[in-house]
Formats: sequence, C-alpha cells, structure tokens
Amino acid sequence: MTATHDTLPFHEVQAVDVSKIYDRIVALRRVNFKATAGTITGIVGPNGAGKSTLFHILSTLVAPSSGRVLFDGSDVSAWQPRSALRGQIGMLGHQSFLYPDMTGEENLTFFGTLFGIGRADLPDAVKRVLECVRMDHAKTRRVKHCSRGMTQRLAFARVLLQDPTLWLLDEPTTGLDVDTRAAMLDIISSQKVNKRIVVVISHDPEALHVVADRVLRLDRGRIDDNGTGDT
Amino acid sequence: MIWLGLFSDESAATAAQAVAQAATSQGIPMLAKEEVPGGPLLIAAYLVMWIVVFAYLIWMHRTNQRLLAEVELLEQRLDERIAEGNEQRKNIGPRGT
Amino acid sequence: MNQHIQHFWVVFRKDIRIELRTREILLTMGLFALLLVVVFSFAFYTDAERSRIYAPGILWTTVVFSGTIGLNRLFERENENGCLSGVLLTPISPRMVFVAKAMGNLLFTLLMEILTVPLLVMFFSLDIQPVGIFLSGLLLGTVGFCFVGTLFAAMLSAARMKEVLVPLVVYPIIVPIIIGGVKVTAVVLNDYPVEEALNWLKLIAGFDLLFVSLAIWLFEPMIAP
Amino acid sequence: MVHSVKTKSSAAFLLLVVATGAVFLGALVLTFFVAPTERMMGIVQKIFYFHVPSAIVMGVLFLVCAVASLAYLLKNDSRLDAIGATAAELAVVFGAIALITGPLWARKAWGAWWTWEPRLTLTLLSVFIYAGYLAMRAYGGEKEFSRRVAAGLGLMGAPAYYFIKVAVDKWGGNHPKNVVYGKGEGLMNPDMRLAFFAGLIAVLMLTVTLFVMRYRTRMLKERVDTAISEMQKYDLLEDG
Repeated sequence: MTATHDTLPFHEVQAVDVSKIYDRIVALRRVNFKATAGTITGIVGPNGAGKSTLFHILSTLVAPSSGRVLFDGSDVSAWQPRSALRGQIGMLGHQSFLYPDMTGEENLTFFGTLFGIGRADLPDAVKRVLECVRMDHAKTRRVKHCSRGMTQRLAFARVLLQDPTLWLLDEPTTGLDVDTRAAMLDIISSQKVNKRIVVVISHDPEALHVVADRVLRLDRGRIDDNGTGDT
Repeated sequence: MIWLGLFSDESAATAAQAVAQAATSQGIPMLAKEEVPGGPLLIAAYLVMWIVVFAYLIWMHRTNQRLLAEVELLEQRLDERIAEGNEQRKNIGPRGT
Repeated sequence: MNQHIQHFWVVFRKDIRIELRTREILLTMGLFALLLVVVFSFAFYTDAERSRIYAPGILWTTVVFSGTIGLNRLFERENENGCLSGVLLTPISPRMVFVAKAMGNLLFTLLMEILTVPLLVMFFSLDIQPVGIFLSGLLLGTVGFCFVGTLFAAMLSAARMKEVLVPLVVYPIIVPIIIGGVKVTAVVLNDYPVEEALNWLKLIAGFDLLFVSLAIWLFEPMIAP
Repeated sequence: MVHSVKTKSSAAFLLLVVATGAVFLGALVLTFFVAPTERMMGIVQKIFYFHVPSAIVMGVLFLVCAVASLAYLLKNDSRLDAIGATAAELAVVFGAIALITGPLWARKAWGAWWTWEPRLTLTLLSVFIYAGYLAMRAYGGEKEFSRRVAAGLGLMGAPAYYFIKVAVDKWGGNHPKNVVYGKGEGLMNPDMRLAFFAGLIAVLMLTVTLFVMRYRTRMLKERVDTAISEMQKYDLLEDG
C-alpha cells in the first residue's frame, strides 16, 4: 500500500469503441469510456445490461470482439509480460475469487504471496486488511462456511491486499450490514487520494452518491450518457 | 458405364462358385478365406466413397441454403430500416424549415 | 526465474493443502481405481500364466481411467467461485499456473498408482523384474498423460460436456504412451529382452519431451488471445 | 446481394470443378481398363487406387490443420481458423473413406474385416483425434473460446500422428508385413503405377475442390454472423 501516484504503472484506462458479441448475442455495443487516476466512476444499469462483460473486458481477461482497451494509451499487447499489467488490476466480481475449502486467512495469504508481498510483511498485511473489513474474528473459518456478507467482505479484503492501480468493484456493498457498508465506502472514497482508478458497479444509488464523481448508465450494452448521479 | 467393367472379373467369381459347390457337396462348412468374391466388395468400396462425398456435399449445400436465407432476411431488414429512415427524414424535413 | 519457482510452489502447495483437507480427489480416484482392479480381476483372472498377458493392459487402463477423474476435479477447483480469474489477475505467469496444476495431477496420479500397482501384483500374482524399468515406464507415461490431460481439462473445466470431451480428446493423443506403457510392462512381467523395453521407454520419453513443452506453451494462447 | 452470393463461384472455381471431374474420369478409366487385375487378390485390389490416396490426403490435411492452428493461435485471424477447421473436417471425411474401404479390401486380401494392421490402426486413431477436434468446436462452449481450444488440439494432432505412427509400427512389428502395404513394392506394373498416380491426383483435386467450397461456406457464415452483430450494434436489428 505504499505506491504513490508517480510509481503507478498507468494513470488512465480507456475503452475505445468496445463491442463484445457472444455467439451472436451482443453484450456491449461500441462502448467508449475513460477513467483517470484519482476518480471514482459509478456504473448503473439493469440486469443483463453488460456490466459484468464490461468489467471482464477492462480486466483484460476477456478480449473484446472489436474495439480496444488502452492503458495510458497503449494496447494490452504492449504490456510485456501481460501478467505485470494484470497484477495491477483488481476485481471484486460477481464471484468471490476465494477457494471455498480454505479459510479467509489462508486465501489472503495465498493471494498475498502471488501479489508479491514479501514473506516478512505478509502476516501484518493480511491482519490489517482483515481488520479493515472487520473479519478478524472469523479469519479461521473456511470460506464455504461463511455467509454471503462475510464472503463479500473477504473478497473485498483480497482487493485491498492487492492494492491495485485499477479497481473494478462489482456490487461491493451487497449483503453488508450498515456499519461495514459505511466502512467500505470510506475505503473506496480514500482511493481518490491514493490516485487509484476506481470503477464501481452498483444497484445502490445512495452508495454511489457518496463515493462516485460521476455515474454512467449502461443499458443494453451501451453507455447512454453522463448521468447526474441519481438514477 | 464404368461399373460394367467390374463384372469382367468372371474368373474369380466362377472359381469361388466352384469352391463353394465343392465344399457344400462334401458337407464341409465353407471357409470364406480366400474365395470371397471381389466384385461386390469393390462395388461396395466405390459406393461408400461416393456416398460419403455426396453426403458431405449435400450437408454443405444445406448449410449454404440456411446462410442464404439468413442473408435474405438481413437484406430485407436493412431495406425496411432504410425506408424507415427515409420516412423519418421526410417527416422531419418540412417541420424543420 | 526465482519468482516463477515461488509462484509455482505457492499454487502447488495450495492444491495439496486443499486436498489434504477434503481428500476428495484421492479418495474418489483411489476407490475408483480399486474398483476397476477388482472388476478386471473378475473379468480376466484365470491363472498366473495368463494374467501376465492381461495385467499390462489392466494396469494402464486403470491408470488412465482413474487419472481422468483427478484431471477433471483438480482444475474444477479453480472454477469454484471464479478463482482462476483471481489468480490470473496477479503477477503470476499463466504458464506457472498450468505447470503447478499439472504437477498436482502428477502427484495425485502417482499416489493412486502406489495403491493400484501392489494390489494388481497381489491379485494377479505378478513378478516384476526389473523393477527400475517398470517404474520408469510408469513414471514417464504418467508425466505425459498428466500434462496433456491437464491442458484439456483446464480448457474444458467450464464446458458443459467436459466429462465426455476430456477423454474424447486426450485418449487418442496419448495412445503412444498407452501402447508404450503396456509394452514396457509386458517386458518386465514376462522376462522379455530388456532392450525392447528400453526402446519403448525412449519413445515415451520423446513423446513427453515434445508434448510437455507443447502443453506448457499452449496454455497461455489457448486460454486467452 | 443474394443473387451475387449464389453466383460468386468464379470462373476459376468452375474450371477447378470441371478439371476435377475430368481427372477423376481419367483415373477411373485407368483403374478399370488399363491397369491389369492383380494376380493374387483379383479385382478387389482396385480399391487400392483410391483407398491409399485417401489416406495420404488425410495425412496432408493433418499437417495443414496443424499449421493453420498454430497460425491462428498466434495471429487470431478467423480465416486461419476456417482453414484449420476445414482441413480437420475433410481429414475426417477422407479418413472415414479410408477406414471403410480398408476392411472391404482386407476381407478379400486377409480374410478378415479388420486386422490391427499398423496403418489401418494409425488411420483409426488419428481420425479419433480430429473427430475430437470437431466435437470440441461443436460442444466446447462459447465460439471464440472453443475455437482456440480446438486450435490447440489441431496443433497437437500432427505430432501425435507421427508418434502414433511410430508406436503402432513398432507394436505391429511382430506381425508379417503385407506385400501391398510394403512401400510401393506392390506396384510393379507401370500401368498400375500410372493408375495409382492418376488416382492420387484425382483425390487431391477432389480435396482441393471440397476444401474451397467448404472454406467459402465457413467464411460466408463468418460474414453473416458479423453482419448480424454489426446491425445489432447499430440497433438496426432486434437482438437474438
């Protein structure tokens, strides 16, 4: 969590004319979208509007059918090795990305090692993020025995541990109690100061109102226009 | 016409017949080893080849027909849309001035 | 390079830890292998003389069939909760993920063989001579099977028909391993000249060399453009 | 536009079709009227003149599929995928021809429908690989993805073919080699050799013709798919 603005590998992510078609079903239609460091972009839209698809494409895990995703103006292919770029993209997806048969702590330690956190710092870092999401008490519980809300918090802790440059948060506040939700929104807001690029999908207009600088509306695979923040 | 050529293999057929007759007359169950008539096998082989090739061609043709139907539908839809566009332009035009 | 080894080790150890906890792969694979050996014994055992002829085929059929269960299950774990996406969004090279998974499969399949081979020796009253040749044949064959198998099990882990598609695709490719493995086993069971076994071992080793490298290389372009 | 698609068969392609027909006719004439009937096996030996070319063409198509698959994995161009898929499909077609005609011949020559003769075994096993390739494309899930996975398999197919060949040759080593299968030794008579090469060229040309047709169909499908999704992107067409 020590990276400063200058050491970030990129300061801007841009989708240029991005379309995605899955076997003749159009998920995204010529989406143009740009997010810069130090901003929080909210995305709203009905189910099936293509929000998850957009996130998967921004995460570089899914290639667009046409159009390009640019990081500081360069294509994904310009980043070699690609895994160096991917290490800077954090996603809180529909799915938790946590192994159900390992405890929360073990999951975080596993991913922490992959993120490149040194062996000496790892226990502290894990402890800190667990405290951040108020999961310290249940860290030795296996993920498959965790409730929806607990899993959600652990998944968020995973992104915190990664502390990526690009934060892609899909419904970060679902299933959370009021206090945790507030704490989490606080953390998200603070990423502005850290000059991270944050994109949040949410059905929670209130939450977006609190954190987001702007809210875009995604409908039928298309970003309509710059919304006002309320939907 | 080419198939007629197959039946010129009379010698093999008659030989086979002779053996078969000899075998049955002696009450020995016939072992088909060497004396299988070659003609039918050859015809079968050529038939199989053409059946496979033509089945493939027919299948390909059907795929093509389906695609053409789709292209037709697309064109139709495109024409409709263009007509709609013209209609709109007509409506907008006078009002704009 | 050091980092690659560390990444490999982390993923590999994680799989072992989960397996030690759930034991589902080893248990199901082991039970299935056991069952196959027993069923084959009923089907083929007559006397010690003839079992030497059948045993090589039975061994390799058991290894490949039971191994397939492990292949499918081990990569399925990466799909639970979408973990693979999480792993790929780290600085790890996708190839190291593949190598770690393949080595995990290799380990579990070898453990299953440790159970199967003694049983087979007992049930069919076999005499393996020389053991070294037999073991290297088994090991080399299992390596090739696990790497090729893991590649397609990984690709198809999300496919609807993976239980059918994985064997359908993997078995024909690894036929040289099966033929070679059966031949090597036949040599050690029947006191055939050892040179023949060495020839087959060379073939399997060549197959491994090419297909293990191909599989490692292919994983990345296959999983994402 | 519909019309133009139908008549797009260029003059060159028509020429190819006509030439293929002519060469095939010539090959048949050579096979049945010029080449003498083989003494040992009789007329059934004439299966040889297209059975063997079918198997040869199959091997060539494996190579085409492997090269196209590799290129597709590197370049991600749908034309390369179409080449690989067409090659695999035709390999299965000609493999099937070789596999069905083989036993018909074997019935006469060796008295059994099926013998685990190395080359027949090799053909059977390699056809399985490419049947798997086609199954993968059909049932492997989302189109783009299953294509990449199939390409991986297509690339592995060619070296696998080689290794299977080595393995079954060694495996069948204990069995007596058959004269006809012995490398070309069966074709002592120059007329026989002529008929064989005519057959080979005829089957090759048939392959090229089918290849071009199928490739065009594939690319047409690709274009229709693109057109549909383009129209959807611009809201000119309802979804689905």
